[in-house]
Formats: sequence, C-alpha cells, structure tokens
Amino acid sequence: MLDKYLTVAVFLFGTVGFVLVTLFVAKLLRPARPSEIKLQNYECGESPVGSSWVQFNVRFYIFALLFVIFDVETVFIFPWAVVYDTLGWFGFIEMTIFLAILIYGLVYAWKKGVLKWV
Amino acid sequence: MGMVKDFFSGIYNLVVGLFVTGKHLGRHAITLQYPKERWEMPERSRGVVVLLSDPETGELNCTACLLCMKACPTGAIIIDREKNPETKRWFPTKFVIDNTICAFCGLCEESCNFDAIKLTGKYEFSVFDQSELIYDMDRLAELGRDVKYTPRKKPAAKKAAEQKKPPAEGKKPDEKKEDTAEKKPEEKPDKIETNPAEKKEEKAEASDKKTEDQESRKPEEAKQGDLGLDKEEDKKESGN
Amino acid sequence: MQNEQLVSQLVEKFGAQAEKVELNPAQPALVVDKSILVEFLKQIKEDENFKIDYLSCISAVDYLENGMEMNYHLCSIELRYKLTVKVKLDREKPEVPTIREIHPGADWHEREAWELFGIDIKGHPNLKTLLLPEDWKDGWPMRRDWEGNDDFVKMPEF
Amino acid sequence: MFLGIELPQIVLSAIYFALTLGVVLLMALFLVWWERKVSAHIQVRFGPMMTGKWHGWSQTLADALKLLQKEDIVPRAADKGVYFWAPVIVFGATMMTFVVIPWSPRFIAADLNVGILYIIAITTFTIISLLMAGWGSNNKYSLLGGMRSAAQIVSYEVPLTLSIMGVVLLAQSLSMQDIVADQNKFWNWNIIRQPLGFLVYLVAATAEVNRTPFDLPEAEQELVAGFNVEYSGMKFAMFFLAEFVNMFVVAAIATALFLGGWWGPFGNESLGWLWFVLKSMGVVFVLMWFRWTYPRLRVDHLMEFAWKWLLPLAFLNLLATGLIYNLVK
Amino acid sequence: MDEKELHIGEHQEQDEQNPVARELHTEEFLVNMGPQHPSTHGVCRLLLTMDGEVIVKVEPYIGYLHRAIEKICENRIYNQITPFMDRFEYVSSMLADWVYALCVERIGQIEVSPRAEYLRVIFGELQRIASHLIYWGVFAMDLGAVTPFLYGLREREMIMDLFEETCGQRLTYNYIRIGGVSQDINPGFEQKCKKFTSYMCQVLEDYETLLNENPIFLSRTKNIGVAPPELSVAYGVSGPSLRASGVNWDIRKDDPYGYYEKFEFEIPQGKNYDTWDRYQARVIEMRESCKIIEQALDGLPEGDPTFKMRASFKLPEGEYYARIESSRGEMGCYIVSKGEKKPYRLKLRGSSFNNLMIIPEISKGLKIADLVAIFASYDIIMPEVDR
Amino acid sequence: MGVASKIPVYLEKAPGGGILVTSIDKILNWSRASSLWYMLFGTACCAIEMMCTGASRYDFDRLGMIFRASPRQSDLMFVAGTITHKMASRVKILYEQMAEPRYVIAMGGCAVRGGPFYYDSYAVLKGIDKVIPVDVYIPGCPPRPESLMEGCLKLREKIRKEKMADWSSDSAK
Repeated sequence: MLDKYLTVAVFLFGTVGFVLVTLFVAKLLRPARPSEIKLQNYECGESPVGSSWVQFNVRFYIFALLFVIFDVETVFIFPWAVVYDTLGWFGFIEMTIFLAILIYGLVYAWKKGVLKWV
Repeated sequence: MGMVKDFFSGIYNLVVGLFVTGKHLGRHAITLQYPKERWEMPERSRGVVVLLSDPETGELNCTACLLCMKACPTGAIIIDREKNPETKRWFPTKFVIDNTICAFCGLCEESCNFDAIKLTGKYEFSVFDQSELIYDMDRLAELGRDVKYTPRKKPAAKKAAEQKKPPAEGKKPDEKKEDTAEKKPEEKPDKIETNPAEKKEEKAEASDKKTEDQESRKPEEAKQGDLGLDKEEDKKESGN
Repeated sequence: MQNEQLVSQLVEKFGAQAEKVELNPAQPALVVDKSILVEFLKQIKEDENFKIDYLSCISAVDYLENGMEMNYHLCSIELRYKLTVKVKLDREKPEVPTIREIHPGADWHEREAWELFGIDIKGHPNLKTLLLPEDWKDGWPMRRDWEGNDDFVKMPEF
Repeated sequence: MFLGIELPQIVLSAIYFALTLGVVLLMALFLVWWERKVSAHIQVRFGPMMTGKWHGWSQTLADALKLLQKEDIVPRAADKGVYFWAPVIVFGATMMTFVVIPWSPRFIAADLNVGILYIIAITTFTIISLLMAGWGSNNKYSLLGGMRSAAQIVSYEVPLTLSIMGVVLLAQSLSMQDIVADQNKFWNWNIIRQPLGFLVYLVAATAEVNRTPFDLPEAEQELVAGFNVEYSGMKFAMFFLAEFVNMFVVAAIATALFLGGWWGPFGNESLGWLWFVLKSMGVVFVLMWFRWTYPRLRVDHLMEFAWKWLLPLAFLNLLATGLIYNLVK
Repeated sequence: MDEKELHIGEHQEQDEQNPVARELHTEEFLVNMGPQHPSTHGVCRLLLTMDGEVIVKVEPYIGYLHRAIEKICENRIYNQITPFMDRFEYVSSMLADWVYALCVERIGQIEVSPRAEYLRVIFGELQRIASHLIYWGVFAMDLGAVTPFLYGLREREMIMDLFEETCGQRLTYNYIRIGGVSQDINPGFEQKCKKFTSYMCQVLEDYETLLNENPIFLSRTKNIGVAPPELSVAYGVSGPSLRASGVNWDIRKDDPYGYYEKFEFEIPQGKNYDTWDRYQARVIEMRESCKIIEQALDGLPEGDPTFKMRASFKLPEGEYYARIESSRGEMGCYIVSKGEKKPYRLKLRGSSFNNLMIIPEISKGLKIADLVAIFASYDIIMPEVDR
Repeated sequence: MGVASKIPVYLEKAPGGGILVTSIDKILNWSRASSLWYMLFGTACCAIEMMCTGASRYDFDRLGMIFRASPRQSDLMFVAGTITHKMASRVKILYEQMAEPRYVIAMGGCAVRGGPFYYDSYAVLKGIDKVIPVDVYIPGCPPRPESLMEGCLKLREKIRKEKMADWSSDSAK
C-alpha cells in the first residue's frame, strides 16, 4: 500500500529536480548585470519608502480562525461520507445534527458581523 | 427571499454576460494584419511631410517663400534660399524638415500657395539613429516623387508667377489651362517672396472653393472604409 | 442680461470695495481689494441672491510694470451667473490670501500660481512644488520676464 | 536491499513521472497559446500570428526560450531563501497533483486510497508558495498580493472540500479511480447527480487557481503584478507555467469528480485518456471564458462570497445528497 | 460648509468601532502608486498611506507631464496654438480645439458660419463618444475585465476613421479652428456618420448586458466613493462626475456655446452619487451624444465652414474665460489679449485638475481596489491636469 | 553567470562549431525577437496610440507582444509620449529595473527629441536618449499604429542580428 507513496516521492524529487535544473540552465544562459537601481525594489518607478515588512492588519484573522474550525470539521465529515452507505438513516441524522451545530456557528458569526471585512 | 432572488438573477446576469463575449468568439476578427495588409490612407491624411515637384520638369514646386517656415508652430522647417540671377526667382538651397519635432499639424501645407509641401499618407519611417529623422531637401523631394496630388491651391498664383517670367520658363506647354488660372491676372503677385500673406490668402479662398467643388463632383476616388466593419473589404482590395 | 444685473447688484451691495470692469458683455468682472477678498467671496457664496458657489479656475497674469493680477473665475450653479473677480497685486511682493476655506478646490490652483508666478498665498498650508520638478531652482517660469534656464530653447523668430 | 524491492517501483514511477512531465509541459505550452487565442477571438482579434507559420503555434515556445535568457533579478531587500524556493514549490506542488489524476482506467501514477484528501492537501501548497513569493520579495505590492492569496485559501478551501464531499458520499470512496468508475453511465455523472456541488466546486476551484474573477493576488490594475512583481526570467516562468498547469489540474479534477472522468459519453471505456483530456479542456475553456468576461471581485467581497454563499450552499448540497441517497436506497 | 466636515471619511469611524482593528497594533506603510502604474492612466503618482489593504491617506503628486503648454502658447501666433491644444487634452482633442477657438472668437467677435457650428457639434459629440468609449473600456479594465476595453477601442476606431477621413489625423486633429473648421466634410460623410450612430446604439445595448447587471460589477461600484453634491461643488468637480453627484449642471445647456441650444438632449443625474452613477452618467451621455449627432446631421446647413486665418491676424484687446463641456467636464481657456499677434497670457483649465483633487477626500478608508475604481470613474487624464 | 557569452569563443574552435553557434544564435534570437513583452507605460498622446495598437484593430499580440505591468518581466519599453524633467529620473529607474536583455523604442517626436515642445518649454526633456539608450526611433506626433508596428518589426530585425557574446555578457554593452 505504502509503495504508492513512493511514486509520490519520485514525483516530488523529480519536479524539484526539474525546476532546479531549469533554473541552472537559465543561469548558464542569461546575463547578470546587477546595478544599484536594479536591485532596488520596484515601486512604480519611485524609490520605495521603508520596508514592506511592517506589522499590519491583514484583517482576515477571524476568517483564519473560522477556517481552522471548519477545515477540521470537514476532516471529520470525510470518514462519515466514506462509510455513509452502511450508516443509513442513523448516519444522516447524526450528521444533520453535527452540521446543524456548524451552521449555527456560522450563522452566529455572521450575525455578530465577523464575516464583514472592515 | 430577496437573497434567493438576488442569487438567481445574479447567476442569470453572469451567464448573459458570458453570452455577450461568446457571441464575439464566433465573429471574424477586425484585425489588420499589418505587414501583409494595409489600409488605404485617406487623401487628407497627415503623415510624413514631403516636397512636391512638378511632374513635368521634375523641379520642386517650392519657391522658397518661407511661408511654411513661418507657419510652422514647432519650428521644424528650416529653409535657406538664394535668388536665381537669371530668373530673379528665389529657390531653396536648403530645405530641412526636422521630423523629430514636427507635429504633423498640416499648417505648412495650408500656408503653401504653390503645392510645394504636402503631408502624405506615408507613415513607415522608423530608424535606428535619431539623426536620420532630419530630412533634407533631396530626401523630401524623393519622398514626394510618387505623391499624386490634385493641384488644389493657387494654380492662379503659380501660373501668374510663371507667366511673369516668360523667357525662362514660359515655354513649357500648360496643360492645366482649364483651371481658373487666368481669370484674375491683375492680382498676380509681383514679388512672391516678400508678398504679404493676406493677399494670397484671399485668393486662395476663391480658388479653393472652385477646386473643392470640382472634387465633390468627381466620383469618390479617395475610397476609404466608412466604418470599421467595412474596412474588411478595403483590406482585401489593398491586399491584392 | 442676467450677468449685468448681477454685477450692478454686487456693486451696489459692496459699494466702494468692488470696482466694476466691463470686459465682455458675457463676462463681467469685479476688481476687489485683496484685503477683503476672502470676505467678499464668502458673502457672495452664502448670499441667497448670488449663490456664487462654484470656482472654475484661478489664473494669474503677470502684467510686468502694471503689477500682477489674480483672476478668480466663478459661477453659480443654481442661478447660472458667471463672474470674474480680479485682485491686483504688487509685482515686487505679490501676495494674496488663500481661499481654500471657501472653495477647497482652489488648493492646487493656488499652488500653481505660487509655483509658476511666485505669488505668495497667505495661509496656504501646503505650498510645495506641484507641477515642476522637486529640485526646481530656476525661479518663476511663467512670469513674462523669466529668462530661461540651461535647458530652455527659445524658438527662433522666422 | 531497500532498492532491491523498490527499484522496479521507482523505475516505473520515474517513467510515469517523465511521461507526465512531458505531457504537462506540452499542455502548458498549448494552454498558454490557447488562452491567447481564445482571448483574442473573444476580443475580435487574431492573437499570435507571426511566430511559427500556422497561427503562431510556436509562440509560447518562443516565450519560454526567451524567459530562459532573461536576467534573474533578486532584489537586495528580498529574503533570498524564501524568494528562491517559492517558484520551486509552486511548480512542485502543481506537478505533485498529477500523481492521482486518472488519465484512463489504467494510466494513473498512483491510485492513492485517499486521493481526494491528497489533492486538497497538495493544492494548498500552491497558495503557500504565492504567500512566500509575496513575502520574500519585500515589495509592498507583492506582499499585498501574497496576503490576498492567503485570504483566498482561507476562504475557499472549506467550500471546495465540502463540495467534493457529496461526490465522496456517492462513491463511498476517496480514491480517484473509484469515483470515476462509479460514474459509468452518462446519467450517473456527478454533474447530473450533484449540480449544486459542481457549481460550488467550479467557483471555489476558480478561486483556488487565481483566475479572474478571483485573480486578486496578481490583480494587474491594483497591484501591478501582485505576488510576482519582482520575479523575472525563469522564476517568473515557473509561476506562469504553474498558473496554467494548475488550471488544467482543477479542470482535470472537475472532470474526474463530476464529468465522468475517462468514461465516454456512451459509457465506453475505450479512448479513455482522450475523453478525459477533452473534457478537461472543456472545463479549461470555461475558465478562460470566465476570465475574459468578468470583472474582478474585491477582496472583502471575495471572502464574504465564500462564507455567505458558497459555504451554506455546500452544506445544503451535502445534506441534500445524504437525504436523497438514503431515500433512493 | 465647514471644511472639517468634508475631511471626515465615513469609513474611518467604522474602523474605530471594529474591535479587531482597534486592538491590534498595526503600522502604516507608504506605497507609491504611479507614476508607472496600469491604473493611474498616465503619469500620476499617488502616495498611499496604507494599513493593510485599507487606505488611510491618499496624496496625489502631479506634474510628471507638465509640458508648459501655456508658456509655449504665449510665444505662438494665434493660428499656431491649435496644434498645442490637441496635445493639451489628447483624449478629446477636438473639444480642446473648440474651447480655444471659442475663446478667441468671443474676444475677437468673430462670426462663425452655421455649417461650421454644426460640424463642430457633430465632431465634438463624436469626440465625446470616443472619449467615453475609452472611459468605458478603461473603467471596466480597472475593475479587472479586459475585454470591454478592447470592445470600447474597437468602436472608437470607427470614430477615428471618420476623423481621419475628414482631417487626416487619428488623434491630434487640428480641426476646429478659429472662425470655423479646417476642412469641409467629405461627400458621403453624413451616411457614414449615421451608420455609425445607429451601430453605436446597438452596441451600447451589448455593453449594458455585459456589465450593467453583472453582480460583480455592481458590487464593485455601488456605494463606493460617494461624493455628495456639496462636496463635489466645493471641489470644483465638473462634467459627468458632477452630474453623477446629483447636480444639474451642463455647460452645453447652462452656458450655451455652439448651437447646443438648438438640440434636444437629456442630462443624466445621479441619485447615489457613487462610482456606479459616474459610470452610468457616461454611458447615458453616449446615447445622448448619438441623438445630438443625428439631429445635427439632419439640420446640417449648406455653406462654407472654413475660415482662413491670416498669419498677421491680431486679436483685439480683451480677455475672456471661455468654457465648454468637454467629455470630462468644464474645460476652460482664459486668454488675455493685448492686441498683438500672440496671446499675452493663455491659461488652460482642465477638468481633471479639479476632479483629481476630490479623490483623496472620498477614498479614505476604502480599499486599494476601490481607489482604482474611483480613479477610473472620475476619468482622470493626466495631460489635462499637468498641461 | 553569463556563460553563454563564452560559449561561442570555445565552440568556434571545435570543428563545425561555427555552424552550431550560428544556429544556436539564430534560435535564441528568434525567441527574443518573437516574444517582446512590452511594459505598460505611456505618458502622453502616444500612449493612446499604443493602446490602440494593442487593441483589436491592430493587435500587438499578433507579433507575440503582450503587455506586462512590471518592468521585471518586460523586454521592451515604449517611451510613448513626452518625458519631462520631472519624469526623466523615473523613466531611468524603470528602465534600470527591467531585466536584461531589454530594448527601448522611442515613440513619437516628444520621446525622440522633445517634439513640438522642443522650443519654449522649460519642462520637457529634449530626447529620451539623453537618459536611456534607445534602439528604435519612430517619428510621428503621434505615430500611427502601423508606424509603431513597423518600428517593432525593425527592432525584431535588429534583434535577429545580435550576437550571443554581446547580449549575454555580464558587462553592459
């Protein structure tokens, strides 16, 4: 079973190798003429003011939290979905309850105005 | 419920948008495949400036009156001139048009009374070296060789000028006699080079109207696609 | 003619302070003193009879020995009046109060007048170069007696 | 010893890899050309015509060769390591998904039993690399682009996963081959059985691959070129390539999950790979069509759309599927 | 109105109410948008102070295209100035020619033949359509849809054909001259023009299906960049943008020039004063322009529209501020003549100059994508700003 | 690394190397000439004509030219329109930030030598070649789209004649 993951590994090394080789070939071909201005960051023709690495509000903090919650929940749903056939109505009701809680959480967040990006 | 309605109308409108672009997918492209095909340039088009010469004698029509130089808003025209001691006429010794600062506005052509300078439909003049864009008299004359033009401006003045000097140039037979030329012989300028511009202007107007009328009676020869979609046919014609 | 009525009313109202100049029947102009300019503009903006609330343009003119002039081209959106308010300035030390408080749109126009003509806008908080390069040092280029700088090529007279 | 047992497997995998890589590269070249042609014809023009004799067929080849010769610029202020690895990861992640793409009943690199989970996991890497690119460049535009791509993944991953869940439920398996095999008749295709799921998947997938109307990370009119502002030459080519390959990947997944995969329209298994490619290309075409028709969403609308529309719809779809499945059974 | 009131963006308050924004310690950073940026339409530089995606402050820097046209014009005789007017506002050069000609005519009391006035109206309105087509395309492109841009330019090319046939150039026409126009139209022009207007009306329907109901487009434009009428008037915003702010002001009707009082057309007015209204105002204007053109073509009188200016023409002493309704708003030309061959002072007022000034005010607290939309909706063209 | 610039030196010594070098040269030159991505940058009137050339009627894409907003990814810069003194330094920065090999086309009179603003203007730079090197000059005010295309075709010719040693060397031309 696990041997299939060997293929995955081959693909992984293969692609990374391919990209690195391509980049190396390009390095052989291309010119390199760095200059003071060229190594500056591009900012529409002006010299940039300050670094971009400042602490700023990305404003999807709460979305990220929601994402974590929901993504974990979906992981729970996967096994349920795979064996749904054997679970029958019991599975359906169970999952309805589970999803209802999730949906309630979503609605709660919605009502709280969290889903509004400001 | 409003939300559901919004949802469906939103989807509907998105799909309708797809149809608009999809409709164009089947249409024929309107693109001009440039090096292979070209538009036929309209007669009035204002491309590169050339100097016209008389189709008979091959001499430049320019009489070095400097009007174009004075009319030029950008100072792109520079003329040096000398007087022919025999004919007592000015002729240009240097006629430079600096295409790097020319604005292609057509004022020189309008100011000219002798059909000497014209803006043409030519447009392919890119160069590798900037100095090649400053055209001297030879280049300008060369460019003007194949330019067909209807002498619409001031044949009167020209004729008059020619008749003024009977011994030198008057021998050549004038085939354009049917023009309005000799109608007002009293108005012919005695000294073209120093003539105030206004006088000519008035006359130009008079003769202008005449020639324009003539033009309008002619079958439409400056054929040019009327709308973009129709250019298709033109394109094919010119492609042949 | 609407405009003429307007001007006569204005002159009537402001009396000695405003002087009427007839430029063109369609375009009346008033000369006001720079000391009352702000107050004047404010009043004609707020007054129900005039409502001159729209500033089209400000143009400075350099008359050399006759001093300088600021022209405020105003109009009323509602009543369709058109009015030019002129302010005469001393050429040696041209200064004029800012009218940003009344017409925020005057901001850049005033900066431009300062930059190109050297007219000092009193009370303008942001007098820095607008159109010219940041390192411009060659004086006030739009003045009539501006000599030109290294790069300036005068068109030869033909 | 290790090699003794695994060597055949490795060799086989390597062959699979080489084949896939070749196909993918050709596909990418074709897709770039095709996209230009489609966009051109939508815009009543011709698109590439001069390079190569027939309709500029070699245009993308020339582009690729040219990008090979372009200088590679690493801004001084950049985080060099992150900056370097971002294009490697973006292409790597894209290629990795091809492990479980079922080209035909027999041609699949590895039919993982958790195929779908694998795909969901891997595709996320693409976005992480965009974030890396955005951050590593130390450019404000690219940083904003990177942040937007993160916002996008945060929002669209959930509906995407949930929309797939319905398919999993019907097939009772996570393996790609099983799911495809389940759709053996035309009316069994999941697009018929799961129209809502397909819609949610299509939208979420468009967002995942950053195509208009969801191309916020590289929004040209706002962020110049977004996360890849600073990239030039071959590194940029990697992003460029990955974008198009990714587009094919989501189309291929859509084909496998919803459009009957390698099944022909009459339930025929023959020429499976051809059907598969054709269907995928159809989906790719739709994505292109979207791109050349729609304006771009704004970043907050993007998020709101995901949470307020797609997520509830995905839930609805899942519940409805469960209900109907039980009823029909 | 109090100036302070104008400066408060509504979104700032929202920002303070938001618990997340308040609690997180964030730094603002400066982003240069322009001079080379796909959506600044030329060489405008906006220095943005940003907090994440949200704009805290916008500072426009202009002058990258300041070519000193006013200075040049002081040194040119009257006839030579028209070509520079073409370059002063190249997106609607025909109208720029017109405002200059109008100003000189008003000072010099020059009569214009009726045919010339009609031709001016026709070409002016064609130019307005051409300009709005660029607007339409660019606006859509700035919102991310590229295809409308090409559709818009496709239709514009047809107008270019009409122009080129009449005056020989595609962009810098030098057509409307003092006292008339440079050349009469070619025979057959009327038919072509009519064909175009009817085609244009059809195409506009396509345009509307493509964008007007599109939910993405609506969400990007509705309630974005609201400019209330008082604010717009205070900043001197003009043209369709002012009308979108709910102010009934069109110089074609309210300070008539040309023969505009003879034509019937409607002036669209906005209700929400937002980006959508500004967009819609232009789309409606295209329709109205088609109407005007058709009326003008029907009533086109006979006669000679040309007027030959003498090189030694001297404008009598006087001064005048002429203004016309260009495609972007009030375009003004102020000439001081001292009775010489050359103007003593020539001042140009571009509508974008004022329109640009309001953008910082209304884009505070919005996202960078909204700024792009607002900037595009005001149809800012840099040569007009910088001159 | 720019090894490519040295390849011809070594290869040409080998038998048949000359032919190989020319054919490699040919392919690489072809690729660069056929895929000129231009920077989306225009200042004045010429920019409108540039847009028109990119649009349906004339279609740059036909020549394989697409626009890129970032200079890092573009090969070609059209200096389309008037460059003022204020703008000149920015153009320089933009040019410098383009990745090599890069090309410049000066479009229209203003970019070539100040154009109509040559005289009497205190603000206009008299020719962009005072700031950055220019490959092709196109006269016109503004040039027609066809002229622009012709300029591009000229540039393609020029690129086709380039030598590997020149464009790929690590030092500037």
